[in-house]
Amino acid sequence: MKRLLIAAATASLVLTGSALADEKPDILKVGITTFLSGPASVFGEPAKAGAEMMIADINADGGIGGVPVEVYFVDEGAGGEALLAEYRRLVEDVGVDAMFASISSGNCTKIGPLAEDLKVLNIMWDCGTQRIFEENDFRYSFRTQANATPEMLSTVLYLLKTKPDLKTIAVVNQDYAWGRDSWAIFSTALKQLKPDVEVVAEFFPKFGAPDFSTEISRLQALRPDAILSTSWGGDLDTFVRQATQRGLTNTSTLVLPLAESSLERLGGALPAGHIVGARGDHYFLHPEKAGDAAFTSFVDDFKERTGAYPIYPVFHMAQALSALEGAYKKAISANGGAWPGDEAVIDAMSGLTFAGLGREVTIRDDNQGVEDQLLGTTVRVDGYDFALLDNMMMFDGDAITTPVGMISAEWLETLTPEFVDSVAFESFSHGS
Amino acid sequence: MIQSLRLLIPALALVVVALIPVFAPTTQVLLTLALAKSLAVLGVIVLLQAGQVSFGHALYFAVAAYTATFVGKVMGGGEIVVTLLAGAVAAGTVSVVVGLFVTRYRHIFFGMLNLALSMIFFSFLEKFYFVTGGSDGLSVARPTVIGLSLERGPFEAVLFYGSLGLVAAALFLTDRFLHSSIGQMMRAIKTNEVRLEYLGISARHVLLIGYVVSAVLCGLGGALMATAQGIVTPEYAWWIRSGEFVFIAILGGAGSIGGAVAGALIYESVRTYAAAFAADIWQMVLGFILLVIILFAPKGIMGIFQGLQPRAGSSRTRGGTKVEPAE
Amino acid sequence: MTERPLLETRHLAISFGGVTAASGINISIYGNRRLAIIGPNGAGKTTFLNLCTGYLKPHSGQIFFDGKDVTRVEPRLLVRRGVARAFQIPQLFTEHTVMENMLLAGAAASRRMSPFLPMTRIPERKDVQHILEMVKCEHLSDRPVAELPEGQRKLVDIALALALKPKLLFMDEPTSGVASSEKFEVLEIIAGALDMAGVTSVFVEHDMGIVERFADEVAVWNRGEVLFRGSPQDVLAHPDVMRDVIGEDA
Amino acid sequence: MNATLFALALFDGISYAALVFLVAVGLTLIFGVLRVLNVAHGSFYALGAYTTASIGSAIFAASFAPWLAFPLMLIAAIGVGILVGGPIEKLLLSRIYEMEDVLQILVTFAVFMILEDAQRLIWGVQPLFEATALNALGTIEVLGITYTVYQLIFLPIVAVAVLVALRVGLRRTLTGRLITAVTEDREAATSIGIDAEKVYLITFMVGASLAAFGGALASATTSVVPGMGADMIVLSFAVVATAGLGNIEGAALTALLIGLGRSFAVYLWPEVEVLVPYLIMLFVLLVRPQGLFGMPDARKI
Repeated sequence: MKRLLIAAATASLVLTGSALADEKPDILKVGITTFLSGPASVFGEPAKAGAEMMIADINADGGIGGVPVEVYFVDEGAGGEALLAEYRRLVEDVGVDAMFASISSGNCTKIGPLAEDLKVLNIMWDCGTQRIFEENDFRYSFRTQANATPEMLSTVLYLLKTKPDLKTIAVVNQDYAWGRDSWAIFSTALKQLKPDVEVVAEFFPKFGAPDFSTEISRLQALRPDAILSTSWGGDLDTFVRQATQRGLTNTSTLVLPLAESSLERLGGALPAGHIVGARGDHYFLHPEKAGDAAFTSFVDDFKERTGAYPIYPVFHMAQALSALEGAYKKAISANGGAWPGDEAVIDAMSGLTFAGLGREVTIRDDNQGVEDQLLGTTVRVDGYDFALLDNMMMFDGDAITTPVGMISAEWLETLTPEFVDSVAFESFSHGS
Repeated sequence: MIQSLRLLIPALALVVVALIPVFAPTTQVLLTLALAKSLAVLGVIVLLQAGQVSFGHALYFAVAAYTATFVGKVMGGGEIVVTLLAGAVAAGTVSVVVGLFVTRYRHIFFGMLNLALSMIFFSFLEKFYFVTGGSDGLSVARPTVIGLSLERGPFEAVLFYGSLGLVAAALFLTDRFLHSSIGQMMRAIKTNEVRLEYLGISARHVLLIGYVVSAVLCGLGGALMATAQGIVTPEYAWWIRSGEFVFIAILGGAGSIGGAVAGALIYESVRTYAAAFAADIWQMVLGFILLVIILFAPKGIMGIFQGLQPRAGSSRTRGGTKVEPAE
Repeated sequence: MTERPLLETRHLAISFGGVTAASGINISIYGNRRLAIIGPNGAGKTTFLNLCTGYLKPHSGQIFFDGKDVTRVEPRLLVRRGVARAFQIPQLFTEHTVMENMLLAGAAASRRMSPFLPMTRIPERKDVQHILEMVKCEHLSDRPVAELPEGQRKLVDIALALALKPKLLFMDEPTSGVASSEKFEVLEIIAGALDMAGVTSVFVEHDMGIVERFADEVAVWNRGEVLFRGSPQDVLAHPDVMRDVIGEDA
Repeated sequence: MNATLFALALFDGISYAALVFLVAVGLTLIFGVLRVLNVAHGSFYALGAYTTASIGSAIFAASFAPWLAFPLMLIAAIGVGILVGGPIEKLLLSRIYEMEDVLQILVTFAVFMILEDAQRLIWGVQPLFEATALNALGTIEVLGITYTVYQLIFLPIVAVAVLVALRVGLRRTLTGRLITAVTEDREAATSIGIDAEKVYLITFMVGASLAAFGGALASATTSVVPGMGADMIVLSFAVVATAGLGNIEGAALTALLIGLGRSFAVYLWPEVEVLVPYLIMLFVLLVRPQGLFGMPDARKI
């Protein structure tokens, strides 16, 4: 019953005689790159813990297609050379059947071409840069979650739906590719959807900055209606806490697309009334999963094991594992029940629909996953010593993802203010 | 006769390295990366002869890596001979300008000014992300090799043996340089700069020459690393990478140019396997190795190696190049 | 028609934190002679050498070498014009052998340096070998200088200066640190080498016996000034000198 | 930029400078006496922050009085200095004083690498945050902007107090005089019977405590995260080199310079903010090679 990774069984045609049965291996080996050191280990460690729990469950049920899964973790924090060298070693020496790489978009960019060279199934399980599949045509890499474009676009939509009178906005993002890219997408979309909003300040303090006092003073003087920050981890925590300590949260609405991963840590520091996103429909109190025993028991087990509720990297990991399982099932069934060849598994990934711990995700033709986006506004609720989400909206992934073959920047330019009302979404409130 | 004997052991060692991938094919890329790094370490060792340590040589590593990348982009893929050369020339050019400034300084100040400059470049690479790709860096297209477009397999083989050849040539030329009058004057800067001035020689000028040589070596290493890795990131200029070069120099044996290669090979192996098998504590493992080397074998791996052969050791320390603990 | 001095100072003055180390020194040094500088400790003898060799810059006054103004010229440029220097504490390259020290000087003197020609094979090798023979140190060629006794280090220090083929050599106490039984022997060698090389020299010395025997001329320093100048005999017979210098030194 | 903004930039700069000074001063003190540039200094900063935050979280969760946060910082800092700094000096650094400076720096680099992983093993990777001290002091409104009393008033006062205490301590107390003597002339001090080993140990522990104290104070305003020490080292190096190695008052002035430079950059040209410390360092060293207050050392020949 604790099986969690239920791959949506997709009906598939049995192509008789077209595939050769490979010998069934004793173990299915999976390599996972994740941050175990450095600031991004706030994502990497929970994801690793989640992977271990979920794989134990898979193996308890006999493994994938009857083959138990063995996992190898690689530290992305060890730097580029070590990561690539280790990636190769796992593929060439250890002979892993699939790789999950990675958290960092930079590492995904590095690994994409390498996976093509090594001809190994590469699931980009957490990285968000929209460029990957817009600028490359990969056969072996797939992304089992959304990318930056739908994540930012849904944030703009939520902001405009909840604050239709928005006049001014400022941004405080980390100074690295994600901070810059996400602002580029956000500001492009905002300009198209509500052209009269004025950007009053753009701050890009360096990654890992310990102090935002000066930026906060400046923002207090400017008093923008909303302040966007796509920061995460310690940087986000520091910014939010300093903003709250100095009363900035009383005068401006914070828009924090990644703050789902910081809610519990922030505790009382994040007051009610601010916008929080989750890079997908990831939330330990997912409004559609309240009665789902598998979901709630996983959340409880995870909390018990790690001391914290699962955050979006854990959910992303669940999606990656679910996709892997789904692809093998699909390929096995396409192969008449016999163990499939490596290429057959790759073929099975295309068009695959699967679900991790949220709604279903579908892999498109360009290997990009289409995932719905959940955002909400913080609310203080008895029984939790940290902020929860209320006034949630779940946006339909198809409508907000850049169409296959288009570049995000160009697609966003085609949007008009009418788009805000045309996008399908569902609303949920806390406890509903 | 002595000269040829002196070259015999390094030559044998290179042959051994050349044979490793034949027996363990998957080590090839790791070895290529280690060889690229060893060029940068060689650069650091050149400066160490003058008693100066730069905690910012990653600057030249990064300058060359990015230059090679941009030249490759402009050429639409590029030719490896051209991109490597462009990287080395860029590193050399920047080092002349920077060198004119930093050669006024010695010891801690020298080290820290280099550190500051490399950090400025690091911040620059992160800031100007529309040009440099920010912290995600830029991917490097696979260049042609003397006009030939190669598949991954042959390209990696060519790159490995090419790097080996490049390292062999660099070792030979650096050895000649260090034994030349200018090279020996570098060591004179370390022991008595006042006297050098009273011989009518500008210590700054000598140090500048050594600085440029070391930057070019670092640059070659950086351009090679970018090509082998297929990506450049600002991390190429990060201060911890400069520290790593110095670390490897000491690990290998700062006095001996062969130590650059020995150190880089061992360091890369330890680092890679530590990251794989002790993912939580690989930094700690490296830290302990460094402590053990400094406290118990300050002449590094080459020192240990020479210690095992007293005869060869004593004949080499004389005209050669070694760093002793200060008296 | 008077002979033009090789080196001439005019009103040379410097002070350190209120202590005057040179207060308007006027002195002319003529070619092919050995001038000894004597005086009590703190009289400014070494300061004078430091000024003449560019290590210190005077606060006022001028220095002329070979008729040209060389005030404030850097040591290494003065060296190239022909002013060399030996030191009270020998300044050697302690990680090199005697021969390598000399080769460095030889390479420096010619300033033609190939980055790939081993230093051991530079054409100046013969010249520096000859100079080592002049200071009777040829048998020490392969010894690391760090191992040598002080007397021999002094000789190598002077040999380094001579390898530059200077016109004028300043020596700061060439026999200090040398056992008194060997002082005459060491200075004998130095004097012989200087004569052979035809180098004019100025040396600071405390030992009156040595001054008497090796100096052509003596200048007496006191409180940053030239108190008296003359032949060794005249100087040693001078009552003020006896009181201020010898009295203290004896 | 009007007068109000100028004043705001000034306030922000001063409070940032206070923290930078507290960290840098320990580095410069250690360098002045031991002549070792301590790369592990950033680790002490991080250890101070981690210790304070983790103990703080535990005791305030158990409803101890908030004012305890202040003595806690001091105790944590001194504890780190003595329990971590002490053994490092005694077991490692004391064996390398005769080595080249390259090797000395590398030893501290190795310690830095080890401590980085040690922090992760002990405290994990999740950011810690403990702001009881800051919340206890409340906020103050200046020119329409809300500041925390902790950052605007308390930190600068602590920085000035540390500066004064160091000055007085070094000049008036016996230990201070011994430290000064060793700083000025190591050989002479040893020759008149000063126990240099003990002076080194004490200085290192004081320096490490200062770094840890900086971390402890910072922990109330910022997330305590893995890798927080690495950035602090580079910044402290810049301060110390600009000031002149070993110069305490210089470190204070340079910290102020860098703090103000940084906050004015945020107001006027945010893109160059990260470069400010390095640009100040380069500019100063171009004009004064030995740093603002450093003494050029001439070799006796």
